[in-house]
Amino acid sequence: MSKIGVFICHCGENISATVDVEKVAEVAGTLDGVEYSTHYKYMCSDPGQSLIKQTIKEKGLTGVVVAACSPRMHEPTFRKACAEAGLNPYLCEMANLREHCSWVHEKSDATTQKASDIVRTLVEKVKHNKPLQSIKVPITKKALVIGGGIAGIQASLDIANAGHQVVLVEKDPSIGGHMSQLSETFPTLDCSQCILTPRMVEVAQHPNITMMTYSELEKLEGSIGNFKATIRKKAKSVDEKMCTGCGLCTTKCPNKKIPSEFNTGLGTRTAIYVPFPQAVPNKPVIDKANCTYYQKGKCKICEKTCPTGAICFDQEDEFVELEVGAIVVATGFNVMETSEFAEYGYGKYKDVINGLQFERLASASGPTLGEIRRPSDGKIPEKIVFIACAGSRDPAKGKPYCSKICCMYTAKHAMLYQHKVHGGHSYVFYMDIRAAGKNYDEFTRRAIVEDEVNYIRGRVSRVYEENGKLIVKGVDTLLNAKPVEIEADMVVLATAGVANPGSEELAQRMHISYDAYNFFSEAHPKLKPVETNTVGIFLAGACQAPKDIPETVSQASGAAAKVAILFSQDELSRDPAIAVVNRCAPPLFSTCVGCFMCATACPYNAIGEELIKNRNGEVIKRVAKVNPGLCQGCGTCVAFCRSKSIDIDGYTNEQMYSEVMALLNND
Amino acid sequence: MQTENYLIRKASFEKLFNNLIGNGKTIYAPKAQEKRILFEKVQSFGELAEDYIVATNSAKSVVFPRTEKVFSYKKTKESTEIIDAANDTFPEVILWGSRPCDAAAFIPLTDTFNGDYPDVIYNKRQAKVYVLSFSCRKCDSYCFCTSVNGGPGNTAGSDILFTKLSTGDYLAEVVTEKGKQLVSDNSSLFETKPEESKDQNLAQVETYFNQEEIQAKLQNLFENPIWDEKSRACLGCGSCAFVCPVCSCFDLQDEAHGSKGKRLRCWDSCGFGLFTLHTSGHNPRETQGARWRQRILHKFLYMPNKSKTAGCVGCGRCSRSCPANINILDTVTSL
Amino acid sequence: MTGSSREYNESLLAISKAAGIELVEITDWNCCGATAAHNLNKELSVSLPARNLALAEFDGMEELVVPCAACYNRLVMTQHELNEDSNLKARIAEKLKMPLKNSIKILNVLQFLEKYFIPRLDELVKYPLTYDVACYYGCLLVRPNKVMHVERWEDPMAMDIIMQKLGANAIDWPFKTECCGAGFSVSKPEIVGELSGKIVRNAVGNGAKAIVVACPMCHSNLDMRRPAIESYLNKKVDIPVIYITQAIALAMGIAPKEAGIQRHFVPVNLTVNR
Amino acid sequence: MNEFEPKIVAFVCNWCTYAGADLTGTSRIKYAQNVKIIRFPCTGRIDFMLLLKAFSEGADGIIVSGCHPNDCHYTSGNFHARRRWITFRGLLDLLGIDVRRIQYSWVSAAEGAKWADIVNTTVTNISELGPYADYAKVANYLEKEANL
Amino acid sequence: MKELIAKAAGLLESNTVQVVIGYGQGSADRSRAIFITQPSDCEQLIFDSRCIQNLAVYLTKAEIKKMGKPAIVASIPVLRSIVQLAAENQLTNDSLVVLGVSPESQLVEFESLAAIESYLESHKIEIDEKYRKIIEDIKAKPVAERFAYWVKELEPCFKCYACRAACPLCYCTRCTVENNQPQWISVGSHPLGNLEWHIMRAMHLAGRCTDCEACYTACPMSIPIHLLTKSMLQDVNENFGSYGSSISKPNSLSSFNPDDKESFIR
Repeated sequence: MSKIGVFICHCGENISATVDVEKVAEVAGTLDGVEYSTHYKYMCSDPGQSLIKQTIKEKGLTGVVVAACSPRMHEPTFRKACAEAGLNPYLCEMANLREHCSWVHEKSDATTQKASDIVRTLVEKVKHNKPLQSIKVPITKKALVIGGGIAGIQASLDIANAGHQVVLVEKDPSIGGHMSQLSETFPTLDCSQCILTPRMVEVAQHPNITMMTYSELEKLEGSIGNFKATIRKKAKSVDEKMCTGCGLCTTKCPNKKIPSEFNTGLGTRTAIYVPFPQAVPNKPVIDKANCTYYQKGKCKICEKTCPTGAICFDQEDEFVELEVGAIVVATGFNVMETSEFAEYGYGKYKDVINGLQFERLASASGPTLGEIRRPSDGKIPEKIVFIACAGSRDPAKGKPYCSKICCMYTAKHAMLYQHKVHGGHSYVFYMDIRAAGKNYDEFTRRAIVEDEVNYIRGRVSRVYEENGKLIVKGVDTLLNAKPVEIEADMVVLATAGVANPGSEELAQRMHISYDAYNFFSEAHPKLKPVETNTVGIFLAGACQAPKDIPETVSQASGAAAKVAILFSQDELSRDPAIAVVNRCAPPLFSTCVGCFMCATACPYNAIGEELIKNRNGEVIKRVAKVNPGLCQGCGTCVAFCRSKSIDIDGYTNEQMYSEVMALLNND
Repeated sequence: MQTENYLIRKASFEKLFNNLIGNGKTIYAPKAQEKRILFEKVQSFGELAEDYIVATNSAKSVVFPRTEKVFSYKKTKESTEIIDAANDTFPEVILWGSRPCDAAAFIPLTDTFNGDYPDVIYNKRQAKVYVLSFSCRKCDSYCFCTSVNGGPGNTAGSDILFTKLSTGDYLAEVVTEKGKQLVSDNSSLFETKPEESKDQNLAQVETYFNQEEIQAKLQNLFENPIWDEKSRACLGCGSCAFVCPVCSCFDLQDEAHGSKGKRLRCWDSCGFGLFTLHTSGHNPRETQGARWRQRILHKFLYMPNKSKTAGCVGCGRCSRSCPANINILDTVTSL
Repeated sequence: MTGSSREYNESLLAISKAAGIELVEITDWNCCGATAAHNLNKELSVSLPARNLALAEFDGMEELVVPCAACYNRLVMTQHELNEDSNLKARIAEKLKMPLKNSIKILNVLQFLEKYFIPRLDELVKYPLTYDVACYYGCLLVRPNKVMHVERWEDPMAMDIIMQKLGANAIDWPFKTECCGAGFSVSKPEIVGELSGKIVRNAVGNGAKAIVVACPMCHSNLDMRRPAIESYLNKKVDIPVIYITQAIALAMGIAPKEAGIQRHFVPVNLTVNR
Repeated sequence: MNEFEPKIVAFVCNWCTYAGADLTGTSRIKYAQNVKIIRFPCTGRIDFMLLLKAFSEGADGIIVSGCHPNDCHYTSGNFHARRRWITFRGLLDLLGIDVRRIQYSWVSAAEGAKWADIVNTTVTNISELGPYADYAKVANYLEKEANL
Repeated sequence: MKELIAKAAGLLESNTVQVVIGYGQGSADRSRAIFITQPSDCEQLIFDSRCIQNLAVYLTKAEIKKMGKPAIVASIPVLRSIVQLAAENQLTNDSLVVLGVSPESQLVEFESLAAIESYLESHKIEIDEKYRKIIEDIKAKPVAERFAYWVKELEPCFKCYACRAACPLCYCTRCTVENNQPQWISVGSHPLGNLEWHIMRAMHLAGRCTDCEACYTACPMSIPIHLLTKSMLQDVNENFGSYGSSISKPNSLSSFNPDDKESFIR
């Protein structure tokens, strides 16, 4: 038999002005199961709260209804108060007499009647409340960071510096990502590598960071606090421990004509290679596809030259299982290839390149040692055209979004060109100049005013070769839309930033959602920009959408902070209002029949299966099972369950049902 | 009492019907509808079904409605008020057009409701029911009343039994005081008894078995594979029990509405898996076979042992209604 | 097709006849209202082609071959818009007072040739062409791409493939879909001179001996407007402009006259090696 | 009883409509007393049987309201709910259960005014339709007509 | 028929299956589901116009499961039910052998449940014109009349649950009606109880019903409850573009499309 206490709050005048609180208290007192009923001026005040605590103790209440403001306002307050009085906090409910009654109605008997109805309804609900324990999930205080670009590096360092273990997984032989390919960075024009490489080294040396390069996420199971990740370490064919990174092998390798990924095909590398001089780790890997030995079965020159005998051709992919508590996804982005632009020559013309390639040309460590030279004949271009929005904001190219960084780097490119090629002429075709950001607009202005870059507002319809020149046909929409033609020596396309190939599969592997362009989706566009819809997995950098470096770094630190917050507790305590699949006496064990429609409906993949076995360990039933770590408590599954086998604590079928009953039977 | 025989003209039935309605009686009779013939409340003589073997449903609901309010209650903090439903407001009911099997069914049914202690509601209803049966001129392969001590012209359970004669007029056999009273209320319609006897005007119902022999056989057939075999196709629905004129199992259910509510007596069936399910999860009648056995044993062994009459009147309704074509005759004869 | 570009019509009929394909003209067809209508009156610009579609369906045709690129463009656009907007479709059908299934398959010349000639070219081609040609597609056959669905719409290949099969060498050049200025050919001929001029210059520059087209607009601009072109380039250019259908006719050995070769402003003196 | 005051039950989700109704309060927008709110975590949680229960227990009208599409706190609960409502509505309509008596709506946490408007218009509509006598007749069968 | 008998016998001989679920001669010239365990008994198998009971219902019945791995004689409606059961994880490829019977009464064999699904591509559910008409006519009535019509139609229902028992998709071990905490459905077979039961039944079949009409055929009172599920099938199909789920796709009611269209939400 329930003993419920009803505490009606005047909220100063806010409630009592239109609701006859004495009357409501009196009516509540007559309700079956109500042990005690009273009203007070400010229930949320200290005396108010102690009144509740005291009554709980004296009357030995089994449930409490506080009729005051919205539960969204004070539910925590009063639940805490109950807990302090030794009553399970989840046996306390609030009746919303203020927002839903006194504030929205005039003073009248009907208003008071409604107030009593609301109270009665909550009393009936509380009768069916069960004591709940907030869910405790132990946390493995080790983070997995996927992607070793600036985002991954920043996140790793921040988490590591917060004193937690980090495993940084990078698919390439070296960390550094796209930033390591960049020449200077806007808006300050400081050298990218100069600011990045120290961070890379720091990562390598940090005691809390384990680096796994040339590795990829193979499989992900579990949930927040307790993920189990399987990492594939691709065979490097070089024993990391023995290799000293002397580099002798790379100098001796006979295959020297392999286009270098790092130099975006503008330079070459050997089959056994280190992607770039400042690579971390600075140890080579063998690119099997281009290695004479792997292809033809003989060569092994590297093996002969290696002083420490670190080369081991028979090395195989290795799988490592990791227990981690949180994951930061920082897999970055990519840029469209020039070959995707028929109108600009389908990549036929050597001297039509994309922004990233230009970065390599402009980079002191690049194939031309920083001199701007045409890939075709190495001549220094006297006239250069930059085309912004190559692909971006172009539905026809399937990229209706703005890539955000192009306006800025194009201005930077033009500037660098003007700085490096004196008397050179540069042109930028653009739609709009989007230079929102600290010192950004000033930067583009500088390009236009000081460095005399010619900005032409208009699109380019075609680029074609005519007697050794690249004719750029476009329009200048500001000069009453006259067609313009520029005979250029070189054309740079600011091709759209796109999601990395394979990011779709990766997202599915991690059960995080992704948008139409395969960029990963944040949990909430405004309020949860670094979370994913899978709790415990966070986003950093351009894998979520194209971003510039400062934005990437701050998001990375944001993600790191989220991880640190999570790791600041030993166990995760979550609202116990989650779904549960029922249990009943054998031979039934549960009324669940395992149709798993709940599982298909669940937005969080929180419903898995459980095999019920008999004594001999034979499976006798297959039923749904809710993963409390993943369930967010929406209850969609509950409404789906035909046999009413799954229910949600805090909003159980019995509670909702009796609310409806109570609300309408008021005599 | 001594049976009194009269003759009643075909034409007089409408008159009789209207008189009865006139005296404020509720008439319950097989009513023809497009796809079925059902015992229902009828308002006018025209609604009566002409040509039927038996109605799809049984007539038992005139004394044992499928859902009966036993009492209603109202809870307050202090007390609980109970309003008993067993009052005298039950209507006087004429059961018109029942068959001898329907009528015969009231005998075991009344026994059941007057076992250890009499059921007030049932008896109050029963006291106000007049059974006017019509003997059978037709039967089908489902009928087996003659195997269970019944027959197409059997008067047991009826207040009056009408039998159509070759002349088209009817022999009226008045069996009970209730019947007698109806006759005297409408004496003008009842003439002196005809010469012709009813026997040649009855259906030829084949006798498939002898009820007593079956009863004897069943004594030691509790453990027998036949129950599983014969019930394998059984879907576990309750149609057999619900169309049966004798089945009387019910379930008490409370319907609560906040602090108010009522207790209902609802038909139940031993064919349902839940019928014997214990809270512990254990079910003494785990399989459909065990349930089918219960049905047969109850009707052909337990009931006759207890109260002399079998729990089956051979109307064949259960077999006709079974969605899986399980046939009680088929089971019993194959014992 | 009966006026300024008769030869297109003649050559098409000629090769179809030779290939044993019967082309039926839609009874009582009307102007598709190209250019003018859709700038002025949307409803009209749809009803005009819609009528032709309805007529063709009425004649029980399954496929509609549309040699004129402008007509083709209008018809396809119309079919698209009608399928997009059922209300519009209903209204138009109402206007036309005839049933409008709008399901007929519309083929432009290239699609027609692809379907009915390419498979049989080996047997049909008697005198392979040997010279370099520039295939010029213009705009109407390929744009807007969301409706036309031409793959590589910035650099289409359909005509090139046909020409290769005829033995010619279709040069790879960037002007395949550049604007010839058709829109201005009446209002601002000088622009035509410039725009078409560049096309011709680039074709010649890339060593083409002939320009192959599949659109009367393109043809009239590159051929008929040659004086304007020459004055823009201020030099004489004698590269001929032929219809793809004529090219096929020549390769099939059909008498040049039957294919209307003689009707061009720029004389066509293409040696066919017999 | 002087004039008809419809009984209306509102089934709302916690994150959008309930909060929206809170906002109506904090903005002191007045609306009719007839509507009483029952709070669910999400519209996806709302069992169609509860709507029927509301009618059988004497509700004359029902409001079901949650987050706008794409705003669901649980990303897709309201999408599932929408499919359920579409199907359920079709069935009720066939059965002659008056679908005009169920008002569905999307009310966000920011739409306090909209909530008031939904309530008031629903109250007006239901008042015009009158008490849901047909359903009450069925629901109270045992009290009123039962004898056989 | 010969084929079917031979095949069935073969399956039993090779002990590939332990029981064959099929149709046999029943009483009163009706057919009856039979459960054959001896190859020799396969001669009893029949298939004709009387064989309309949906045998798929037996696949989930404990008593039948106990008999071992079944082979089942499956006409089109039964095949549909089997696919739906598979979609709901009640059947797997190795839990049964399906002896398909084509509309031309020819034996059709399948190597997998997926194969059945693709076979059904060419035998799609189609709501009979006759029924479409009836449903339209009902919907055409004024709302009050419609309600009265159904209350009247459902009146004879005495809750024997034959509709549930005969439905292959009503395989729950505890039906919602048997759940009394809370009491979702009024137990009594009075107008409200009946209405609630049939609404719930229809809703629970939304997106799942395969239109086999077993419920209607089983109803001893011949109540046209199949109209409810048929109309629901139409709605589901019109609104969500399919009659329900398949082994590969999730059920129409447990999935969604952000652009689902409706006209009634404010």
